[in-house]
Amino acid sequence: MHLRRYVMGRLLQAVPLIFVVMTVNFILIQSAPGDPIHLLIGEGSASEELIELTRAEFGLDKPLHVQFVSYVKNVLQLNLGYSLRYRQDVFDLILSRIPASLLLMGTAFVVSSVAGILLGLYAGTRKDSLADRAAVVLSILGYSMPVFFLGLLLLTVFSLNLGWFPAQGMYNIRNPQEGWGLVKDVAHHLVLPVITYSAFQLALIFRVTRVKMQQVMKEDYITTARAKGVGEGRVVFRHAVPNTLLPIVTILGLNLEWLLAGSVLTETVFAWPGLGRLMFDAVSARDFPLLMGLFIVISSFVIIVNLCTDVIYRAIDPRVRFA
Amino acid sequence: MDSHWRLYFHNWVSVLGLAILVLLALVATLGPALAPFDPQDIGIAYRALPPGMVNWMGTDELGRDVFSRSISGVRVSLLVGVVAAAASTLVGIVVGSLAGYFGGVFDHILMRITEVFQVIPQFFLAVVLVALFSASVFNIIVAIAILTWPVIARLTRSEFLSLKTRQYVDAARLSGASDARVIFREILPNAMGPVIVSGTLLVGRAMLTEAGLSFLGLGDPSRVSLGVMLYQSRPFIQFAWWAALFPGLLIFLAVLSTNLVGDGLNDVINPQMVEER
Amino acid sequence: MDELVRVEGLSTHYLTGGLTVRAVDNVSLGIRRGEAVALVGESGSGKSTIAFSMMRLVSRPGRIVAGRVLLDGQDILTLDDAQMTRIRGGEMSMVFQEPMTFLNPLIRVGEQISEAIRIHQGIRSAQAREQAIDTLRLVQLPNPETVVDYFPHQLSGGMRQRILIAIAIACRPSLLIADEPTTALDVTIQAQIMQLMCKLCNDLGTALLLITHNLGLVAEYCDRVYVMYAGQIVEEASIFEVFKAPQHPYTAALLDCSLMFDRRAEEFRSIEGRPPSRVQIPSGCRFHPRCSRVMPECSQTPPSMTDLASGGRARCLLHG
Amino acid sequence: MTEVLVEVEDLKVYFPVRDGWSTKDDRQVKAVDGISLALRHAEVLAVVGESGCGKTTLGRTVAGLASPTSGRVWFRGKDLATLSSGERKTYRRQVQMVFQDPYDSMNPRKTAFQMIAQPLTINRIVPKTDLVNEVLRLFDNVGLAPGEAYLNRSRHQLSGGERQRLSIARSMSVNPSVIVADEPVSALDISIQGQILSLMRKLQEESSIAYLFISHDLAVVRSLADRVMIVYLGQIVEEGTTDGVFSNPRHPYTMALLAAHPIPDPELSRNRHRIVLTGDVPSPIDPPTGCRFHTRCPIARPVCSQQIPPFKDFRNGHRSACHFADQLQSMARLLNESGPASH
Repeated sequence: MHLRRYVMGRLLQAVPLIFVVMTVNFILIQSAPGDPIHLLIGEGSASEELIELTRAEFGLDKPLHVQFVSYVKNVLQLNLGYSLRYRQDVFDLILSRIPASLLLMGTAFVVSSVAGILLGLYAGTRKDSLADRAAVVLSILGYSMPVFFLGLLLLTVFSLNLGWFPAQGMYNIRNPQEGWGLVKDVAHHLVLPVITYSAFQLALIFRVTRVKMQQVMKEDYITTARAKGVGEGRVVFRHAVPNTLLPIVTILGLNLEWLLAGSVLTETVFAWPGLGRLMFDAVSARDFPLLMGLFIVISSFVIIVNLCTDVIYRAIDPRVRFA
Repeated sequence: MDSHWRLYFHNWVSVLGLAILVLLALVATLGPALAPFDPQDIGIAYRALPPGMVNWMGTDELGRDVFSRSISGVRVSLLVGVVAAAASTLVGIVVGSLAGYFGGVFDHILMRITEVFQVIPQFFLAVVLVALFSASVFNIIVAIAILTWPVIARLTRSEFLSLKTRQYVDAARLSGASDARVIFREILPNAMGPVIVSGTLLVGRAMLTEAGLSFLGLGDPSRVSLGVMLYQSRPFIQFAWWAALFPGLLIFLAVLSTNLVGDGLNDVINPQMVEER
Repeated sequence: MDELVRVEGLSTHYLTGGLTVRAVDNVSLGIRRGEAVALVGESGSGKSTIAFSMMRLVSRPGRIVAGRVLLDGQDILTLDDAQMTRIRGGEMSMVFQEPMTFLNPLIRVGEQISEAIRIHQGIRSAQAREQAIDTLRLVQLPNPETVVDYFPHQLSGGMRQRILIAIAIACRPSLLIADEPTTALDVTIQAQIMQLMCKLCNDLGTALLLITHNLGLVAEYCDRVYVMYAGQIVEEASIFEVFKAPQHPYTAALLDCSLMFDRRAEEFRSIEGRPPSRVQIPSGCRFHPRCSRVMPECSQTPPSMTDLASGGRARCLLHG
Repeated sequence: MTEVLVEVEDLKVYFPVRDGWSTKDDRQVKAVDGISLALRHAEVLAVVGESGCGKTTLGRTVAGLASPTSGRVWFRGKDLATLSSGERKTYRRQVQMVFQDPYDSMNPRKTAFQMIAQPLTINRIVPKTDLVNEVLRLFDNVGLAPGEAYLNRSRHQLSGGERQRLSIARSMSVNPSVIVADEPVSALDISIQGQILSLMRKLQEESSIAYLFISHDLAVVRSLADRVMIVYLGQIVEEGTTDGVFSNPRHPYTMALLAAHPIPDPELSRNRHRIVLTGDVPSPIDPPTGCRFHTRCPIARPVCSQQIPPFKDFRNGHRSACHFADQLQSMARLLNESGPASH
């Protein structure tokens, strides 16, 4: 089957992309104003000893191409430097924050995709109805709304004033829970960030699904289905929905970028202990090793997810599968 | 084109968007003349005053007039949005046209570059760029433009790829038209529609990106932008919510208006229902 | 006379941008059991709209505004949606112009055929699959056991058109409407498809309504013909009559335009002027601005369909 | 013998296969695969074939819109590949094209005047002051009268026939000696086709233009062309005078085309013998070996799949690439109880 060959080909393509990201990172470090050593160990009161150690480790006293090789070696060994603010290895630090981010992103992704697709399918079959128009207006409001502003609004109203939801963090630190209690506590903390974070995605997925559904319902094969006596319900679910959802897979993959940008801003507003908040801290503290490390990890993540959506798309579209 | 505009004004939502955008643009250009106070004037005695007759939008935690600051903020936000989108659209059109028209090696290189830009998370690259190279309005604009031009380039390229096989393009070649003439007179005018729509939507995205950067503390500290205002007033949101509310609303309005205009243009330029024939 | 379908006073209009396009305007026609009838007209004459109206598949902004479509004496325009779905694909079915776009790209062709069988005969999937294979054999596709699991893009244009025909005839309908079924195909494939379709209709006793602009196909495959111009039927006749002695000036002019390849035409004929705009319809006889036998009263009096001595009918003031 | 304007020798035009996602694909679509032809002064040469046979690519190559993969194109004895850029410009003027879709061949943003004025200004055919008059003269020449009414119309304000007249006016504006007409009437209603065909014949007689007339419509070809080339999968299978090929076809593919072509006459069409070809046209990416037609040929023999049939010559330059070209009549009757349409 062609699919296996394709996956292998795509995997091979991902390698140079990750390499390009590393190169971009290296060029940025080199071309930024100031001594590159500060980008690796941060500005501030690093000891002379540490500076010299890092300089030697990254080969900063050597010519550029040698530096590049040693930089790549370091990155490949997951040696991303040392965060001065957290006094911790950058990679370990990033690793420790991934679960929180995945929890928030995953929940928001599921919520916004499911709701957005269902609403889009519904509105797409009822073009120009009242419900359709209302949903369209809401969606344009939704994707014009800055994530952090929505977050602040929700935070102020539902947390600071009404006190329905906690304002900060992922769980109650003062009164730690265990087992089922912890799950409930985390879920409680999750509500506002997820709403904030999903709004934009939902609006976008809704729009795309609705337009695609409208297009599909006008396709000739829908006429064929009706002409052979297929009832309207089955026309929609058997003939239209699969053709609508197929391209949505790709769109979901391509929007990962926005999903990630949203995560930084949401996590910042709600002090969610994930990668986004970590990035905010890195920026605030000018913790460049952490910042650059985050950039590499997140970029690689995007490359891999893009690869997966691509492969999934190939696997489910018979036009490509049997090409 | 006349009928196009009539079509545009048919849709009251698009008209509303255009009205808001024009209003904001007016505020931005008239700027300081409208502001009752100096946006940077600190007054300890007037700290955190709620909206009232003197300070229409209240004052912030340092006693600065939120209304006057918002006017400057709109100016900076629109400036960033429009200039970044315009620069990126221009570069995108040039590169996309050349790649789509001539194809070959040039096209190949362009496609590889845009592929890289597609997988590098743009917002994060912007954060890194601005964090490394200091947060000035200029740097922010450059960062946004660098990150968004490939989108326009890809779009222009695909328009060119489909338009260059049109029979009227062949006919122009047979009439003796040079490559430049074919590009500028035959293809580009017909490719501009979707490109302009994307360019308009880019304005909103650029403003959102600028606000997002500012909110992370990467705004230009010497200029008052809406994002910077939001960032600064955030810690005090509990007792001076208006200092965050109004700039936030203005960002929302500005982005909303460009999105509405972009959508309206899209309906006019890509009419799926209206059969021309 | 065993009439299967009778269309009476059918009018279908499209409302676009505040304008009303009268695509089909008070059309009546009849089809007998098992016969092959042609509906001929140029682009924009409204012939496809008649087909879609008969199947009740007109979609917005189109609307059937008047008329009856009697199938075995029952007006199907008054049926509810559930009853109508039983008619579609069961009693009446349709073959379309563009074989690629009319097949669902994500569903195996076998299932697209067996779906119709399951819906109308209420049988189980495995059995329906067998019937789908039988139907594929009927439309003379090679290797039906393999093809049944193919997706549409794996087939050529001619094979796809056979699939569309298979879908349409799977439940042995009493009427098959074919809307320009071979326009997108090459002549050698066109001949295959037309012969197949006519053979099937013959074997199954299905009546055929062939909608086309190609007079050659009409001459070769049909028994009777309805000629359309600007949303109206202008002539109705048997095939041999119409080609020997057309009664309406439009029909005559149309025949005059067609070229034969067995001799060199010394001059090329055409009909002067341009086809009527679909919004502004000429007064009186709709054909009068282009008619070579126009009389003063033609621009005033709209002619009605008149019975002729030849057995046909024509809409022309020349015939009283 | 009249002057040969365009000569094509062993022309091959291949396109790479774009498969979307498989990065490397060395396969090629062999659109035109070894065609030679000579187009003489004031002659109408028709190229007939089904979709995908390469006839459009052939026309575009002659018009200079596609470049040959191999083989040569001469114009008035000069090899196109060796032309200087100035000479190439002159060639451009000499060979013009009329396209299939008159709607698509008009720039949606241009008026009829702009469309015709463009070649006139680029090639400096008339001084600026005479531009309008020249455009009006060309309008008149193609039957767009009164011309003034058409000057400012854009494509959606014109009927199909009017658009095609404009398209012809554009090609005539630079006084060409050759026009490649690619299915110029197949997008038009039959009530209009005759107008355009009459116009083309009139222009050809008045201005002694040679047409390379590309069509799938045998009836149109029969009436307009002096000579015919039948093309199958990028190669010529039969060529000759129109009379010769139509009355005495020497290739089973030509016979099948004639037999499949609908005749608007019930008596004739129901009584003729038929050859209904089985199967579809094979892919031009990987054409069959030997005679390319053997997979569908009703009289194919083992030799047909092994050896490429050479051309056999008959009278008046009539040639056919069939192993059995001279025994066709008897063989066809034997095998299929069917013969060519012979009325």
